[in-house]
Amino acid sequence: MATQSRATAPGTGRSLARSRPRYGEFIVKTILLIAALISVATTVGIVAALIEPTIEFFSEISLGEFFGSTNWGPLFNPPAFGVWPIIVATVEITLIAILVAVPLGLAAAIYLSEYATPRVRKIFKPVLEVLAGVPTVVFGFFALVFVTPLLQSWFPFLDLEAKNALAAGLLVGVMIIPIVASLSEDSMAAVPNGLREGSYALGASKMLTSVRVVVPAAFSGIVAAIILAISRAAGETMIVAIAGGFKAVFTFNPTNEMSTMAAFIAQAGSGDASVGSIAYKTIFAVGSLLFIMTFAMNWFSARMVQKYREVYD
Amino acid sequence: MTVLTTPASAVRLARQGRPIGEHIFRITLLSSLIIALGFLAMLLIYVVQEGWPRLDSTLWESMPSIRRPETAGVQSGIFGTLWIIGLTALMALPTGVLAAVYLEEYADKTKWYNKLIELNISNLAAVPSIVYGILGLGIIARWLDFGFTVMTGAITVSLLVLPIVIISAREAIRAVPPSIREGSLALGATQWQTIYRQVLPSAIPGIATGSILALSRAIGEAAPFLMLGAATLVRFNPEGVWSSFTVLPLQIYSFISQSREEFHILASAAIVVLLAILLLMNSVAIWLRNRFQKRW
Amino acid sequence: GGGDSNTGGTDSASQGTETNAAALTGEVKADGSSTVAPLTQAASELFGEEQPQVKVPVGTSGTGGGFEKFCAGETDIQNASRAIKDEEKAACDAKGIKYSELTVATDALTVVVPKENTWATCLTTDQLKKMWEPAAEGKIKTWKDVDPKFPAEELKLYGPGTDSGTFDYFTDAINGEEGASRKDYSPSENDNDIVTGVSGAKGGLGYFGFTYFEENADKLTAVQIDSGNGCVAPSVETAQNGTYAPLSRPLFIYPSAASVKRPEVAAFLDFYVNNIDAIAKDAKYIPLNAEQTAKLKSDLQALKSQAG
Amino acid sequence: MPNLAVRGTEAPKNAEALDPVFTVSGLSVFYGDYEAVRGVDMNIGNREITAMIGPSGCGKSTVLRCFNRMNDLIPGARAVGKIAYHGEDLYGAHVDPIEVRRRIGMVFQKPNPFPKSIYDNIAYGPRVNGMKGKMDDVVEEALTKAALWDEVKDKIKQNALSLSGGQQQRLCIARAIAVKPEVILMDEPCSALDPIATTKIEDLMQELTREYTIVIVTHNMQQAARVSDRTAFFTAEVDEAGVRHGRLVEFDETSRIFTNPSDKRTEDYITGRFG
Amino acid sequence: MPNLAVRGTEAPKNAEALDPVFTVSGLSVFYGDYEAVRGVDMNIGNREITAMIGPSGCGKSTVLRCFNRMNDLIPGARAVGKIAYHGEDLYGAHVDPIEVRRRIGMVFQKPNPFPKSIYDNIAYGPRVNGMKGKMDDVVEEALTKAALWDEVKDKIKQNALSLSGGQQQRLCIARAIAVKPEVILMDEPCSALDPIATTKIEDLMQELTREYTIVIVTHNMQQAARVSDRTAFFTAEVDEAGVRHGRLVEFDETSRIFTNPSDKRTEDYITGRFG
Ligand SMILES: Nc1ncnc2c1ncn2[C@@H]1O[C@H](COP(=O)(O)OP(=O)(O)OP(=O)(O)O)[C@@H](O)[C@H]1O
Ligand SMILES: Nc1ncnc2c1ncn2[C@@H]1O[C@H](COP(=O)(O)OP(=O)(O)OP(=O)(O)O)[C@@H](O)[C@H]1O
Ligand SMILES: [Mg+2]
Ligand SMILES: [Mg+2]
Repeated sequence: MATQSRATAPGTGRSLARSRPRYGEFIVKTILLIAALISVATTVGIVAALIEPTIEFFSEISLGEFFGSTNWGPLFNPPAFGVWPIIVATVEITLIAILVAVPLGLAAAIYLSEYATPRVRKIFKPVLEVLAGVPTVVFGFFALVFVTPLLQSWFPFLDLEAKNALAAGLLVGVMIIPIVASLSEDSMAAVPNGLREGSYALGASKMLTSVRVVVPAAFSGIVAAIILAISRAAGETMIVAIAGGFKAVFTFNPTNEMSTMAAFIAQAGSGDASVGSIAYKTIFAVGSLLFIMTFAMNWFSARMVQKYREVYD
Repeated sequence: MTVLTTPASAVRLARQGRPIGEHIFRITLLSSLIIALGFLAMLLIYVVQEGWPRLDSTLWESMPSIRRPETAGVQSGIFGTLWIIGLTALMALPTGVLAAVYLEEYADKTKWYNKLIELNISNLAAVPSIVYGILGLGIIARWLDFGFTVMTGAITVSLLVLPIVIISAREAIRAVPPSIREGSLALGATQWQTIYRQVLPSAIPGIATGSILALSRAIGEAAPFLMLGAATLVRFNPEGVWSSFTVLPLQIYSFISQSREEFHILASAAIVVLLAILLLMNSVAIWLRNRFQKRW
Repeated sequence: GGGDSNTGGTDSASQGTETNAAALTGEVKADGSSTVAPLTQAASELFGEEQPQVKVPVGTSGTGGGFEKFCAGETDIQNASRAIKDEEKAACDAKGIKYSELTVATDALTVVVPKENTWATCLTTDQLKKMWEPAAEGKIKTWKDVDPKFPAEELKLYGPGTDSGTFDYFTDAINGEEGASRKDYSPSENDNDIVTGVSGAKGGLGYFGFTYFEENADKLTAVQIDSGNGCVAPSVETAQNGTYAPLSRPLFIYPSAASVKRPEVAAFLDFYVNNIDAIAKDAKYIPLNAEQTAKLKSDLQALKSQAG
Repeated sequence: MPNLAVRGTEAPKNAEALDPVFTVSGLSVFYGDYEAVRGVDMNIGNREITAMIGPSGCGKSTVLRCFNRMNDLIPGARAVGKIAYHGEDLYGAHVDPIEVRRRIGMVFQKPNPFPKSIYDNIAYGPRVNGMKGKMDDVVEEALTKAALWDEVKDKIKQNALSLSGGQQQRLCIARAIAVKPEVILMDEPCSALDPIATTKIEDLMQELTREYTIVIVTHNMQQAARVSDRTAFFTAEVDEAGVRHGRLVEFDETSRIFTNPSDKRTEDYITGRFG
Repeated sequence: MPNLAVRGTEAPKNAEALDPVFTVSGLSVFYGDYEAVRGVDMNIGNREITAMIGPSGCGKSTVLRCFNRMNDLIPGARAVGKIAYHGEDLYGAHVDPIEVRRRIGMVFQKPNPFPKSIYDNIAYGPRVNGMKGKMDDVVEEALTKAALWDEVKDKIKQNALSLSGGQQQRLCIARAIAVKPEVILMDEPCSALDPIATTKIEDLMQELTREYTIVIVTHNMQQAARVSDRTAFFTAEVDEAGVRHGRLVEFDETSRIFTNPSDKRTEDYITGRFG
């Protein structure tokens, strides 16, 4: 066997060594890494912006009072800091939104992925994406001046207030339909055709194939889509601020006016509370809570999706 | 060919009372899609109908006015929105695409810090926009001392849409077949040459779609500006990145809050303008997508 | 990076009247209460016809948020629907921001009920307190609970958001303590929501600025207020002469002394003060009476001379 | 010199195919306007293994997929001519394609188990077809027939994707058997498998032919020679307009095709001078 | 009876491979902890065609990709042992893999033209390597050598994806030639092609071997027999621990391998009794 001879090997006359230096690759990689790190800096920035007033807030208001009471009114006199009413409102509006968006979005996704011809899909998908881009103030405005009056006249027995969680939740749901539909459709489209063919070849109908093979196989992607949609719903501000209202009373009745966490931040943040006051710090405490909630939910879903991936691959 | 009578398999191939569930299912799916799009249609019809009396050139030729809503326009809002979108495109799109390239092409996915970056990005995509408003106010406007300017607004919105850009650009890059990369590398191209000259051009349609989705989001955001306290009544167009400004969604929000009916008509008309900008951008995306897909 | 002023002429500012001799440039930043904003906005619009090169962006960060920026030196004029608070004074002092308080208009908080309401044409301040005080929460549910003479119609209360100066003023005047209020009413940043809410519920009641009432006089009735001297309806006159008590209140702007040195700010303020009557009308507020106008002018002069 | 071992020489079961399961006559298949396969006539004998061979793109898969109407699922695909199944027109108006597919099973090139447990994979077919009876028995029987039971009986609830490629392919065969079809179509069932797994599948096919009619597409001539009773050789021909169409060149007993083909093209192909 | 036409019998160019381009000794390749290929020794002769055959998964591609360090791109892949290129250690510390790949070209199983014009496809390699000179000439020369020039000279600016599969594969060969490599590696270059295109590529290989050293992986024994000078037969063996490793079973002149293999496994494989 040939031992390593000199670079000037017979037959080639040229070494395989680098013929010209390539610092460029290193510089490029560094620039790319910096671009990726901006996202980390964003998180750091968010935490930095939230942390100080939040700590100050909790040095004045105990965690026990914050989480142990259902009386919310940081801007009242005497102030009250039981955060549950706005958590309940957030959860309830999110729930309504999910009830609207998941069935409709998933059904639309199944239709687009399994039933629609390529031409139909090519038309409908971008249109659905337009829905995702409609400004949220527009949805809020629409909920307030169109949907609520409509609901009031169709269902007078509901006794719907002028601002209410129902209409707000409904429109938040409409806003997140495209998120559910588009991402679910992507993951269903990624299900290998072999699985579908396998199912058809066993005499399964299209419905059974969709429901029992395609949807379960795309499950992790669908869950990810739904979780992202939930986060968007929970953090949605303008729709709930315009159509859901700011009344923070502890209630589960969606025909009532309710204030979500995001709506509270928007209200108090643009209000007359004086900076440095406890009321002002409440904004940051609620902001931190909202941030932690979405972060936790997402982290949890990332884990779950990973677990399902393992099962399915 | 003689048609033989069936032997053993006496059961014929005819439908054996298949349930109509099949049809109901299909119709349910289709109606779901139509309901979702029906909302969009209803919304469009409503705002166009409401805003119709004000859909004339004064709408974009004049400035907002608290005194005469019936002849006021939203020019400063249109320009403010265009400034924000332009700067966001300049900042968020390159950064997002570069970050996506890093994550897809360079990052060793087994390393903890790369996993952290990935998890962090998917988390950021879910963070409420109002929280970005807090970030913009506390860090960019105050700490970096950028004030309440176009720059502050654009940076805030850029950070808000950055995860969307990164996630969709990654998808697009991943969709470029590995054979293209191998082909290029096998010719002695460096990794960056391969990315710059083969991967990115092939990924343009996907990147364009994601970018437009991100900018659509940026166009419609009002919540962060609300937190930033951007001025609602601005009777001049921004002259630069350090100028005061307002954006259309914020103007719409303030119009809705007024009691005079004229303001509501004005709000509807402004919404039509906003949606028109949105649709224009989406059609550009579709055009880009189709054009580049045809070529490649 | 704010808009530094550059001047056309240095002489313009100090002469009070109609100084359109030289074209000024620069930016006059106003922020603060959304209640007062229409006044400054109207001023900005009218001023723009005279000095088109001077930009006057008007923000609506709220009185509190506005003071934060004002006391950090980020804005030139603060719109306030209440007087500056002690902690805000401290913040301004810390930064060396000097200012003065100018009363630019009057607002009459108007209590409204829907047209269908035939029983509540006049309410006493005690009755209002009974409805609105913190103790009423969960207890006073119908009009009958307020006064046995009233029908048992469900009481639906609407009012401005808890973070607004209007809320602070009303609670102070009626319940005796700023911010003290029952929580189970529907708060809104948007007076229009109150109009919708009250006009849509037979037992509805709400309060907001007089302007909004005038614009919606076809849907709502303004309740007369009896604070011990008989029923008084809200109107321009009763607000100006102070008989509409205790619900008429002043609206303020706080110009910064340092900013007044800049000619464009001085010119804007001069314009504001000299045209205050037209501005208040345009913004649909109750204009100052002659005496108040005179005080406004002298207050501005005092600020200018203090600024030097 | 290598010699192809031919099963046909040993045991040609039905020399004349007296009992055809499928009678194909004048079959042409179109994808949109493109005629992928033109004018095929062939009979598939009962309980025989019929192999379809030929170069890539000659339409083997296309023809095979007509037998259980899988082509219906491809937008634009259309079959012209006649395929009779036990004398009944497979494309007749009253025929339910779902019923056809239940009766005529299919195994694909790449093993495609569902991402479910082994048990659920087998039970899926019977369930969607509304079969009653003890599912456990059905599963055991199908796995036993597919010669997989012994290897998996202890991990029946485990995910099917954890099986090896060869096991997965046998699972797919078991899955097809579980709905009690009459025919099994196989489209290159071994091309993704290693030699050991391939041998097992081939043995299994021999075994299954006692009960089932099997049609197999293969690229591997050795395989066709080893397992099939009859072989159909397809190729692609360019017509006057320069368009390529798949044609059936020769269809005969496997022993004849591999030892004494009557067409020059067949001979060229199997001797490796071509393709 | 079919007879495999063997090129080796006609013209064994260098009976002893006196002039090795690659000297491989004790090469093992790992993917993470898994040893995919174990202990390979072989020499690749200059201006010869060396074929690598063997059942699926036996490591043919893995070994081939070591020759131009394409395996570097797979995370966790690692080569142990020695590959010398003209005596120089290919995995030496000073060696630039990018330079290696420029000098040792590769053609893949599926034609993978870039989605650009034919011209740009060819010009890409010279451009990224900073070659100067008249690009038009380079393009024409490469296409001529790849026997494609006449077919495409009128549509040189057209998108390469509009070419047929066989033309695309020749384009990929032309693209590889354009950077003036010394060796061309081909991993199943014809498996996606129809017989006519395959014949053209095979003719082209014969042609190119005047100037280039070619290593080809193929599934198709007939192809190996037809085109190569030397053949390496790989197979997968299960070790004591039950893990499969690829091994080189036999490496010899093609004529010898196909007529008189010294190993039983080789004989079984080429006679179709196996795989
Ligand atoms: N869905 C389709 N749409 C259009 N053309 C198709 C489609 N599927 C196959 N074809 C074309 O029909 C012809 C026959 O294809 P088919 O898949 O039947 O070949 P095959 O003999 O199975 O080839 P292989 O051995 O490569 O699997 C080919 O020219 C192919 O390009
Ligand atoms: N990227 C990889 N990571 C881990 N294992 C791999 C990887 N690539 C190949 N292998 C394994 O290495 C072994 C050899 O693979 P290789 O692709 O070299 O086989 P091959 O002989 O080319 O097969 P084929 O004929 O199917 O192309 C196989 O067991 C395969 O599963
Ligand atoms: Mg096929
Ligand atoms: Mg391989």
